[in-house]
Amino acid sequence: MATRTTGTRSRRKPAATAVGDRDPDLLRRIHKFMVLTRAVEDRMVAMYKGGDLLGSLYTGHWHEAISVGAASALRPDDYLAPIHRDLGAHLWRGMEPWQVMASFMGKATSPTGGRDGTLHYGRLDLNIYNLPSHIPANFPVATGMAFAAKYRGEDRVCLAFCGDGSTSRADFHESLTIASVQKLPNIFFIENNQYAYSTPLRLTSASESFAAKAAAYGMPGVKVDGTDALAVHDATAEAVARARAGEGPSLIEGVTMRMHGHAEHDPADYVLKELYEEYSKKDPVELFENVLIEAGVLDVDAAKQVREDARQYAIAARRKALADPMPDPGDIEDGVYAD
Amino acid sequence: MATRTTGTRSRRKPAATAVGDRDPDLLRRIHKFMVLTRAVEDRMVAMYKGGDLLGSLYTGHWHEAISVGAASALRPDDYLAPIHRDLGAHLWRGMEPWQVMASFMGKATSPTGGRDGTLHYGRLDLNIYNLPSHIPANFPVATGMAFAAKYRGEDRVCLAFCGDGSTSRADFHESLTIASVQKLPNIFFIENNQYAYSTPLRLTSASESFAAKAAAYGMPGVKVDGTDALAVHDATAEAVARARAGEGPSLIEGVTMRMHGHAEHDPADYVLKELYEEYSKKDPVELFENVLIEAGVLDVDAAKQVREDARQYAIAARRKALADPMPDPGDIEDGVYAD
Amino acid sequence: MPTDSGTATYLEAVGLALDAEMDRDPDVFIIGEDVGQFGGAFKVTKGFLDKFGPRRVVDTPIAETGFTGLAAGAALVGLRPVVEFQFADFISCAFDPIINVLARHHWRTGDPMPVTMRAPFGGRLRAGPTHSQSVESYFAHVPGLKIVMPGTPEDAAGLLISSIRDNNPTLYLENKYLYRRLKAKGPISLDPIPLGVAKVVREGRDVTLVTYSAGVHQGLEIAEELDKDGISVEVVDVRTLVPLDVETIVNSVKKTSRAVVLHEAAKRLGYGAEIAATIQEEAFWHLDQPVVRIAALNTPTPTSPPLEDAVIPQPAQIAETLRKVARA
Amino acid sequence: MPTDSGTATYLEAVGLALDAEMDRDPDVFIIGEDVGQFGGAFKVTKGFLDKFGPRRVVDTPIAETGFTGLAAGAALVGLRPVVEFQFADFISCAFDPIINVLARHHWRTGDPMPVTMRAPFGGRLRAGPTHSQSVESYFAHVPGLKIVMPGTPEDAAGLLISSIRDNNPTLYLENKYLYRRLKAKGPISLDPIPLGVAKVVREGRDVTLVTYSAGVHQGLEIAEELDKDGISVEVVDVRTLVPLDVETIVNSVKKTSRAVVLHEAAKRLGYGAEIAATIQEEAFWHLDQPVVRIAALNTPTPTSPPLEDAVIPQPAQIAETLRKVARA
Ligand SMILES: Cc1ncc(C[n+]2csc(CCOP(=O)(O)OP(=O)(O)O)c2C)c(N)n1
Ligand SMILES: Cc1ncc(C[n+]2csc(CCOP(=O)(O)OP(=O)(O)O)c2C)c(N)n1
Ligand SMILES: [Mg+2]
Ligand SMILES: [Mg+2]
Repeated sequence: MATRTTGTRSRRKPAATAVGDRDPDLLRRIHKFMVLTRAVEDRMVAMYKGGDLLGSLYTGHWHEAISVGAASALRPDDYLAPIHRDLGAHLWRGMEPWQVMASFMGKATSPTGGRDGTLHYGRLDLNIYNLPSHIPANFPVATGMAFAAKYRGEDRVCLAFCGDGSTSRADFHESLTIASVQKLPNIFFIENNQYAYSTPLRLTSASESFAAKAAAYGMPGVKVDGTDALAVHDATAEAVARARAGEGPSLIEGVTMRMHGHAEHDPADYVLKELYEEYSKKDPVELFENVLIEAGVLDVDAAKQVREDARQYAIAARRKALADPMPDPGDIEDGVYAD
Repeated sequence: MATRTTGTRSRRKPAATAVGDRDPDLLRRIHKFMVLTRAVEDRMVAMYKGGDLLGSLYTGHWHEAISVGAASALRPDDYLAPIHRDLGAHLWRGMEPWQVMASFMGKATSPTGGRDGTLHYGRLDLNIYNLPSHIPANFPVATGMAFAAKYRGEDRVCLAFCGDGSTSRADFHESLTIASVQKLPNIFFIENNQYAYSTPLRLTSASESFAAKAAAYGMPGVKVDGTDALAVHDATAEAVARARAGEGPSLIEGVTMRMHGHAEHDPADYVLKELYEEYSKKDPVELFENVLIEAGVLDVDAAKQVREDARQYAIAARRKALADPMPDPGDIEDGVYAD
Repeated sequence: MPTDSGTATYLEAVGLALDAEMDRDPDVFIIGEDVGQFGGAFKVTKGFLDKFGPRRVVDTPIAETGFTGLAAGAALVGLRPVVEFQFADFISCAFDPIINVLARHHWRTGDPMPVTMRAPFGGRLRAGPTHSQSVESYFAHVPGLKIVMPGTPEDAAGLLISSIRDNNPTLYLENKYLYRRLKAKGPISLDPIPLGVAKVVREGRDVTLVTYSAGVHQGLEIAEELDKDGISVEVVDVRTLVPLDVETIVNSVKKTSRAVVLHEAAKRLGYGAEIAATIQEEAFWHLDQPVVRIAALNTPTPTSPPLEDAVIPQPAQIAETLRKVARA
Repeated sequence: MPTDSGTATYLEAVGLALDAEMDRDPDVFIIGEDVGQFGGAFKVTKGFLDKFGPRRVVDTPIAETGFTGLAAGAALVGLRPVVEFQFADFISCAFDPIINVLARHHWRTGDPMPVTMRAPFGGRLRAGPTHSQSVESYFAHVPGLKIVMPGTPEDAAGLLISSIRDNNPTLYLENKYLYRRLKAKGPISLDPIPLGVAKVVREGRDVTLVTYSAGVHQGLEIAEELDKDGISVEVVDVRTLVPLDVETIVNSVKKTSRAVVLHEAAKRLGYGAEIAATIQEEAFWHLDQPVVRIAALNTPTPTSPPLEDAVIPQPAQIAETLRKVARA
């Protein structure tokens, strides 16, 4: 059980303890989606370099433990409001890699049919909100989804992500204020990856931690190691249970590192070398794979196979997305208004 | 010395201890302006009832210890960004009561010449910002004034007020975030008067206190008895010293009660009777007067005289404001743009 | 609760319509500052809390960005929020979610976004530059929003009902000067009035006055007066700015050959610019005169009566302009 | 730091002007997201941190409301802030302080408010609905703001200098599609170019094209092309939308008797509406044709190339319209 403090939890435990008596299928599924996320994003980086994409590419390297770990603590009918580092959460929910690639290519088969693009994808049929650029615009929307669940007496919850930099905005503050006084079933997850574009943490916030901001809203705030999928999963599961029980929202901070540039066009030479060094030893996908192997939940060959399957899946996705048509402009004025 | 905790300080001390070795002239001046503030507002309530004013009237009954107590901790060259409960701070700075009355009457002699009205007055020559309606729009502006002081290497500070309800807005959060990372010489003072229009505290914020919100910004937060002028003055003076020394911003919460309606048209029947009862025994003007009398800083006759002088001053102010002309519309298009 | 007196005010008509929709559809709720026990700053929701309870009558912190975004999220998953802004001036604090979240969402995704935003706007109450704004021009450029500006109690009811039932974000602007000054001519009908349909509220021959909101009763009064001088004014109430019923406007102008556009908002890029530009595009060869815009001066709205009266169009000025255009 | 190559790009011209003003006036500082070490998302302030230090090149948290309000406060007490919005789209988050704090302050109080807000705007970069907006129409209605939209590197420099020296809040919109595509014809002059003065950038007889920003080079190219067919297009670059140089526009239209207005923003209540309404008001009797507006469709800006090209005015369409109006 996670304790509701703001101290950093989850010093790495021996694998067996960490894994405990969890469902090995769930663990393998989390692993599989983390691996798939990495494979798809690696493939997309190659596509970016090769000129397959329209504009820039935003990736979530080293965010996989957060995006998959947190999403895996939800039910499929729970609402999800992800950001640009959360491919893993999308995939976990059922978004297809080729749809995401199609979004970065402006293809007719992207979730918006090429109207929006890049990271602006989502699917309400999977209970995933499709965010606009403005960060974190998904937070107020997430309070609304949670409000609707409560309004209807459903026990659904809503998980929303934002970055460290996004915590300084109106949307963050006003959402957490409303969610806390209304006791809405929200989980607000801050992906602290040390930078907001080029802006380091010290220019973003003077608070002791991002989790500490929870005090301003009278909600629990916990800080977890964002490279540790199990720590993320557990903290989220606890917040989900709290929300489902009608006890209101929680704030979680997951600490990781943005291992690529803000987007792929950004060489990110403003990043401290030491941070790259420190985090190059903390690849969340590798770490989790090792935990599972050590705990005997996964064997080395199976792990290899998972990687190879993911690679092939990503290759096939690219092939499909490339072959997909560009949209037809004929109906571009349709749908500005709903019927 | 105030301690930087978020607990409520200043249980009432015996008068002599409370007064200590402070300058008796300063104490009498604070008293005088608290009394004047009350006298002017009482007069304006009568004017409202008598139909002298254009629209509604916003008063600061029971905010006098805050508005005067805090303003009295500043130098005249420090910046002030008050709100609609802070007549006392304006008067302390040199705003004339008739100017304020003229504002509520739309007279040519109001600080805006009748262009703006009611509570929207200010005078930059007195280093007082004239706020628009949007709350708390004065907060970002206050960070800018503090920024300018720091930019120029001056040791001026900026004191800004807002209400409990205003803490939920963008302007509050974004200002405190910026001021804290930039270490700006700001003092942010929350006048917690238990209500935001009809909205009680529990629907405004779930945090343990308003002072507790300081944790989100890594700045000191203190909660003081907002009916105790000395407690307010001391807490402000401490924050001012900190700001002047380049140590950055502070948050202060002063707890009081809005003893009138949101504005005079509001009967405020939504207010809990017990709160009125509790606070009717805590009139900040009376309390402070008693402290000074008990401490021998003021004698009873002098206190009476202060009240009578204030009453006469308010009467004269009304007379002047009434006699003042309405503005001439001839130049209304001038000044939309500065030269 | 509002009950229909047979002579409901504009304000009561809004309340009656909202009450009826909340009765009819359990997914409709109202959210805003002080809308609960207090019944809203202007008392539109008086009694609603007792009748519908805090689940459906939601007092919020002062957080316009937050609660507008909340409405968007709730709408996306099937509720039909009605948002009350205390004054239209404060909608500036929700500009971002309105244009970037609410307005564009359906076009981007195909998901409906049935949010109604109610806001009391306008001047003549001596409320000054930040309590008197006409906000329609901030939003009319943005694709995906509908903008509704009723000019009578009857339209206030019927158009609010349509706005709430509409699957798009709708900005419904209530002229607060009319709230207690305008009365219905009989019991309020709770039938929806379709959005996007203008109404010729007075037939005339000599000049078309295209207007909305408070301009409608002003225009009608002035038209009566001018009638005595033999000037026949046709008054078109556009009722919804977006979608705009260009056909009704243009047909009227084709008939009268002269057009004046009237609104209380400032002239520069007021909605009158769109209407005037459209009329000359669509009916150029029928025009005997340029289309004239009557609007507020390009200044903020002053507080002091002599100043405010100098800024906002006054009856004499409107009459004079109509006379000039009709006779030129 | 920017150095003048003699063929400075539009982007470099902005940087040169800003650098010069910061050299000249110690009260000028730049504040925005990532403007420091990173040099800004588009690199306008590259090298500025090293040259001017963190006191005058201020990286801020992502807090558009906060830092715009900060600029207002700093300006009130004598500084001259230049605010960079990372994309013009994000200015929506500062809409409230811009219209309620910055724009109205001088009129209310007489205190100057010298804030310059720079924002890269516009489409054609396949950046989609929330990274391609033309934002001028959100603001042009608001009294007290100036709006500057340069269409050439030369104007970008001279108008930025005037904006910074102006005692009013100025919205200075940089067309990001032009940033690296448009080059100056010689060394950049750092003389201020007055706000409120339009420029006839090409003389012509048959039709006046009134435009701004990217419309200027588009218009000039198309005018050359039409010249070959014997159609003589006069191109008027309004340069500043507010104040608008009505006289230059009207004089041109009086000469050509035909007017087309072109902008990249959506048509409904785009600034073309104001220009068209004004032309027909001021030059009605000289017009041989209605004023025609060429603008984006009333949809958000799509990402995908075939979609974006269908929404934003294309050269062929512009040429076709000019041809039609000139020959009608
Ligand atoms: C309101 C707003 N301002 C600016 C931007 C531009 N922008 C996009 S992402 C970003 C940095 C976000 O940093 P953070 O929240 O830490 O997320 P990260 O990208 O690091 O995951 C910025 C400034 C934006 N999208 N929205
Ligand atoms: C952005 C904004 N929204 C709404 C309002 C309307 N309004 C004016 S004062 C007020 C209540 C303010 O409460 P609080 O901050 O506690 O100050 P108090 O009046 O109690 O001193 C409200 C809702 C406003 N001025 N600005
Ligand atoms: Mg980050
Ligand atoms: Mg209060």
